[in-house]
Amino acid sequence: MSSCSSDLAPLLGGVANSSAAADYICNQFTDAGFAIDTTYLLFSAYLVFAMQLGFAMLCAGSVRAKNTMNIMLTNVLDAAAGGLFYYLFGFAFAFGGPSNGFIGKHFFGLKEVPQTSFDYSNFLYQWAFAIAAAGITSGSIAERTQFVAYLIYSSFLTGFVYPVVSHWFWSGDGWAAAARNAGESLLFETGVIDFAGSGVVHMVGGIAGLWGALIEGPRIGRFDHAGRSVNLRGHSATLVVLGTFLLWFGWYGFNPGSFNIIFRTYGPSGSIHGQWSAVGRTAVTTTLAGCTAALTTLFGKRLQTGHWNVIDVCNGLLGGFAAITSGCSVVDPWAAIICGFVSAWVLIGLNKLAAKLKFDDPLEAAQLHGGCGAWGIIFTALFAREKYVNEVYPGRPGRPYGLFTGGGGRLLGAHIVQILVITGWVSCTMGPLFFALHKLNLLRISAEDELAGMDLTRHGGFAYDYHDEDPSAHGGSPRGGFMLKSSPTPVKPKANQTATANQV
Amino acid sequence: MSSCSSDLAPLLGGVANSSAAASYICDQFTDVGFAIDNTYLLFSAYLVFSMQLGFAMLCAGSVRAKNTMNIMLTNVIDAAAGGLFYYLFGFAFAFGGPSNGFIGKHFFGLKEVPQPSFDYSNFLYQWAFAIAAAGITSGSIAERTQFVAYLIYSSFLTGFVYPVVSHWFWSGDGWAAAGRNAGESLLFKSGVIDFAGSGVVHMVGGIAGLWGALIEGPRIGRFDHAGRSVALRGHSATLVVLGTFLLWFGWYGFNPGSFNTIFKTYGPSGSIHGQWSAVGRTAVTTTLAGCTAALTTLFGKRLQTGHWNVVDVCNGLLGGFAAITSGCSVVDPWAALICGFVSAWVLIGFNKLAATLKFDDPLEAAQLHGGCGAWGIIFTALFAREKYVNEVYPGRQGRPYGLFMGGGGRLLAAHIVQILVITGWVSCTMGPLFFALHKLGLLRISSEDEMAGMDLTRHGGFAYVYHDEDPSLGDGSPSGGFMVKSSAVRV
Amino acid sequence: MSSCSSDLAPLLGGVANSSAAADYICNQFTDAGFAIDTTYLLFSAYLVFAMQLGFAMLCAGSVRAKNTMNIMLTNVLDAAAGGLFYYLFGFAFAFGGPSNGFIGKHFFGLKEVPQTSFDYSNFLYQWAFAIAAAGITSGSIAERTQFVAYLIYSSFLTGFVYPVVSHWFWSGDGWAAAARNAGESLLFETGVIDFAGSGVVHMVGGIAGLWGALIEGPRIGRFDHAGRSVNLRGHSATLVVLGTFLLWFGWYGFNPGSFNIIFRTYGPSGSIHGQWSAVGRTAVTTTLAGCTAALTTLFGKRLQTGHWNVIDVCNGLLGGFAAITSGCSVVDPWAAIICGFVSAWVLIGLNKLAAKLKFDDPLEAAQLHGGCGAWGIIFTALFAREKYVNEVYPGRPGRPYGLFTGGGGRLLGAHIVQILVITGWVSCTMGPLFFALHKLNLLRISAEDELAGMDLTRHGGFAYDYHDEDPSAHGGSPRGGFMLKSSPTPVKPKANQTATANQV
Repeated sequence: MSSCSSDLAPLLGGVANSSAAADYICNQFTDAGFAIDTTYLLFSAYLVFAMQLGFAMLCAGSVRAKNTMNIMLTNVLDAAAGGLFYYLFGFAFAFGGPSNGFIGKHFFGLKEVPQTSFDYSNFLYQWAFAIAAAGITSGSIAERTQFVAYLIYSSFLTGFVYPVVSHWFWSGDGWAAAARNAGESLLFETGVIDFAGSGVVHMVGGIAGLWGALIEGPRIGRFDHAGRSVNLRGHSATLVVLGTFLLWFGWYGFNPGSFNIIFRTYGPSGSIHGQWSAVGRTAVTTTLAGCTAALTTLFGKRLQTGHWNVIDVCNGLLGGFAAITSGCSVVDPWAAIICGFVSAWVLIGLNKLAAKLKFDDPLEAAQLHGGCGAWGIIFTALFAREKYVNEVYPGRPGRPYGLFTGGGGRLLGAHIVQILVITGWVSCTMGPLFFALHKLNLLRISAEDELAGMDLTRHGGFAYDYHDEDPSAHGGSPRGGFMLKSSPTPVKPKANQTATANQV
Repeated sequence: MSSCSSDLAPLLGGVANSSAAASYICDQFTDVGFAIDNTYLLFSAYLVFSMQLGFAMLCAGSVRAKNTMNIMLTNVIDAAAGGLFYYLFGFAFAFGGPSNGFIGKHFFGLKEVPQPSFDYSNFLYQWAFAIAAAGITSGSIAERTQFVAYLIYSSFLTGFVYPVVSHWFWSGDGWAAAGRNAGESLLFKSGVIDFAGSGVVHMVGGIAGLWGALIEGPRIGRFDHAGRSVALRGHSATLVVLGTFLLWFGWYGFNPGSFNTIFKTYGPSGSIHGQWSAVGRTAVTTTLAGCTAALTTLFGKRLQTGHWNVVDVCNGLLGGFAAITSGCSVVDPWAALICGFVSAWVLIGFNKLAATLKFDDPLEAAQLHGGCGAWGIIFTALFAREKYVNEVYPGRQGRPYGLFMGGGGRLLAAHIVQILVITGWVSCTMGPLFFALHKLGLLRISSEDEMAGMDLTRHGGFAYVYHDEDPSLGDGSPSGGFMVKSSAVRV
Repeated sequence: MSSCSSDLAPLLGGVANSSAAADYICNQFTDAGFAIDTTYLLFSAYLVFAMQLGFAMLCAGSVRAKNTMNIMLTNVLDAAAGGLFYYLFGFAFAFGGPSNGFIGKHFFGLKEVPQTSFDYSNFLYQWAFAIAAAGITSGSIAERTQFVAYLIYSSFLTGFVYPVVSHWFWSGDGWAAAARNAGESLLFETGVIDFAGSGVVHMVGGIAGLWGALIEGPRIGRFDHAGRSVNLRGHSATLVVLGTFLLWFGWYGFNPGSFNIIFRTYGPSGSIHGQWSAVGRTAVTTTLAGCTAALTTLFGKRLQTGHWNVIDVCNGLLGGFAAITSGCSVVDPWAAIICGFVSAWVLIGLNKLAAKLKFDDPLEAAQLHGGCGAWGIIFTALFAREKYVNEVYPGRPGRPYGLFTGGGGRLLGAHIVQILVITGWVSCTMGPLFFALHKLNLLRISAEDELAGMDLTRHGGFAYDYHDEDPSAHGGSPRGGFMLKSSPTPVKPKANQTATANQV
């Protein structure tokens, strides 16, 4: 918009004070732009925050009832502790420029904010992203991790590991960023196009979870004596579906919201070509990738298991979203269908592999976010379209784009580097942390706790209590009679029926 | 906004390059408009999408626990399959103009998008509408329909039946559209004012469900041997309330969002009269209709049954929303109260009728969306206000408006035509489809499956496992009688 | 924006028709402003409405299963009845100016709307606030109140008590409003800065609930024969977490949305300083206060009880939000951390006090919304920053601000008046109402109803029915035990126990 005044002033030649008039008009447009863009970014941030609610419900439904309180507490604390740490230093590590390529160094405790490039709304948006990464990991190590271990790794991940990665790929100073500050050279002349974070968010969370789950080992009973996989089903499919839909809802803030601003024209001003259209396209690619992955999973699993399983479909859907997250803004809708189709098979394959290797991840988080996230990074390097890349990452004419769309292999090279670097960085930081916790006996709960459920032993009781506890209500009768009845008439139990009443 | 330059240029006379200056400034305003309108439309689309979550929870809570996995899967697949089909051809059938009045023929696979009238955000918004229609129908035939039948009818409905109807009433080419392209004649010089789709969405979904439920027959146990109605209650009122509130939340995208744009002035530029105010009014009428319907249902049902029932109130609320959807943008807030009041009695009446006729619809979807939707269409024709009609559907001087507001009977006639045409079209397409599935033995599940619950037989297990399954805990003792088991084989 | 034309016209001097040109351009900006601000306000209103869903789930999860239908019905009716009453007269009482300082008198049934200062979107936003106040109160008196009593007090609260309070503090005519119409004197030259309603909404709802719960007395079984407190746990922690996250989500409409407009510049036009930045800052302070309160509660409760309890954390979180609501727009992010920290201890302290005094509030609503709300009002008077106060409440140079930030004690004086006045007004209106209902035997349900659960006796049956009712499905097999158990130790069924298992 800064060019507005210089463009407009000559056109107003003949006016007494043409440059002042041009300034005046252009400043009004700048204000309107701030208002629109902030509205857009803030509501996107609220949607991304809603994903935390989705995670909480998805995790709660996917674990057994006896560990529900535990997993929900971790989700609440991801958001709460993440808010404090990200305010104190996480945001500074990630975006505190001008800085070096490795880590940021300004904005601690939001000092110097607001400034031209970073307003409070940017902080809120990035915070919502940071807590998502921690949420992914808590799924991998669910049902068997000490709460103290959770507090430690979660703070470390949200406060340091994740911010550093986001600095590399998203900050203007980052060594591998596609939108690096003008004048600095790009990695392989292209930089990494990880638009909304298949790598930065999903792979980071997934690989951290992989190490945690690997070091802890599987839950008791997950593999039987003969080594066969036993499905430890979550306690509520309804919560899983609720969580999945909420994540879908929130993903519309995650992917299209990553543009941060919507008031920017691509073509000549006044035409329909602008960021608003790219934002809409991003929402469409996101939708189509998830939809395709869900349908592929539905039929793929049906062929394998013989039934139509909504839980599998939900996971497939989320895998498709995790994959498209990287390239959502730079690919065509038809390519998103390919992305979703492949990601469904990636998830199915990795789940088979995990069962074979006796790797236990209660939410399939490592497979889903790590595996599909990695596929998404590759996918972007294959299908990124020249026009979209230049619109979304402007100012570098002739930059490489997707291999299959004729843009050469450079982008693919950069993206393979991204996968390796993220894997290495997270493994080198979170791996030793989990290992140290393990050696200190702070990682895994005792077998007794695990069998009884953490809710009972650590969190003050179970999550559900449908039983009527008023002792007086029964006049001293034993606590038989569970309370949920809907039969219009009271059922008179017969002796021989009730004798087996509790055997299923 | 195109008139902006021609208006502004003479005012800037004296400037060296007045027309260039004017077009420069006006182009900036156009950009501002695109940014605002797309922001508005996209977030509205997200809200409408959240209705799918609402449907899923409402349906899940309204069926018995043993069929929960089944109904939730249909809701997820509505969205997922709907996304693909609507992308491939549904959107093209609906809005692919220029075309004829019956069906669209452009934009297959989003080709030629974006263009000035259709951007990606429009597609996303319409997709969210399309999946809502399929969601309504899946409620009517819940708990007794084969999953394969569901896949077939859902694809057909989202991909063809619904898009064609929306073309008729919402596309600029549609033969009955109130916002028809300039130069083409309107049905009864009025066209059908179905602003957000009481007819296009709710009646279509409801009538499709009516045929499905009619052909399948009631669930086992729904009517006893003496023919008396036995309520088969859903398994969780909490989920019903959750779903209802989510639908209410999403309806704010459904009705006010149907304006698509918010940056448009009605009065002289710079005054408070603009689409922004109409959008707010639409949100208010929507709210008031639902609130009135809920209260009417509360007291109406209390008088009949003697207790205060939250599930009934939720259904009444949704009935009020379904009714106001048609006229929300063209009626006054006080009229919305009338709309909601009547729709509550419409729903109560239809439910009584359904029980009398032994028609079983687990979610009351046919009565609610079909019946209240039809009432809403009539209501609009009675209470549409002249000023609002001309603001929302501009460019046609002297067009008819509501009968009770002095606008004559033409709008009512057009709306009766709409009801007949939608009923006819959906009956002629979905009726034979359901009948064919029925004859092929693909529609209804076996009675064994129905008794055991589809989750167990088709979907890999029940939805809930509150029971602790660690064998080591049980000490071999019978792990006392929890009812929801996930073992694939019955013990 | 009205000054736009007069600013721009001289700059366009030399143009044939400079004032017409300036008008034309400025009117376009006005239109853009209406479009942006209405979009912002409406979506904020939708978020605030989502809080009603949050309340419903929070309340449902916090009561016993046998009263779930009852409490959810009250939440649905808060919204529905509130919609009608607020449309008919509530909005008129609150904002119907020009009027006197006590109560408004225009806009009955939305007559005369839209006009320059009040559009339909303002009504919708204020309605969403009004129903929140009623929702708070219904939590306090849950599980033991007749439905008719609920209908009466809820209408009275939403239709009269709350609108009058909001008129005092938020309307331009209000005698204590900080943004009082130009030319009228402010209370203590400052007025009350209750930006989003710690007092107007939360204290009103909390104190109404206090009187209701006090007059009704505790639930049966809440205190045992020896007078010890017995925890009557809610039936589902999952619903509590779901509701809490939804409230958090909705609070982003509640606090930042209270600006109503976002397109307004503070500094020179064209700079980054504008209401958009203040909106973002408000979202950040809100987040940080809640996060800090959650963490403080986590560790504070852990020290007291020995376990990590997610329900307590959720309540702490909400307490932090209720406290920051008053000052969210005029304090710095670091101050929000103090606000949250103290509010956690306020809630813990008041809960201890309530247990001691045998005061029973199933949702801790009186303590949480009343207590933390009052703390928030004090907090604002201590930490409000001069710059922010003058930006958010412009046009009165030299107005007082926070005591600790050097603004003197006037604001604190005004805020103490606010606490006293709200307490007095709500006590004098709701107290007698509840007392009269009590005397007429319309307030509390019978002991039989309470023991059996209101869902069964008044609402047509229980909320849950996980049991399979098709008699034929069991082929004569026993319809064994309902499924939800929460007993800490496995119950070994004895014959005489199971004999009564199906009798409720």
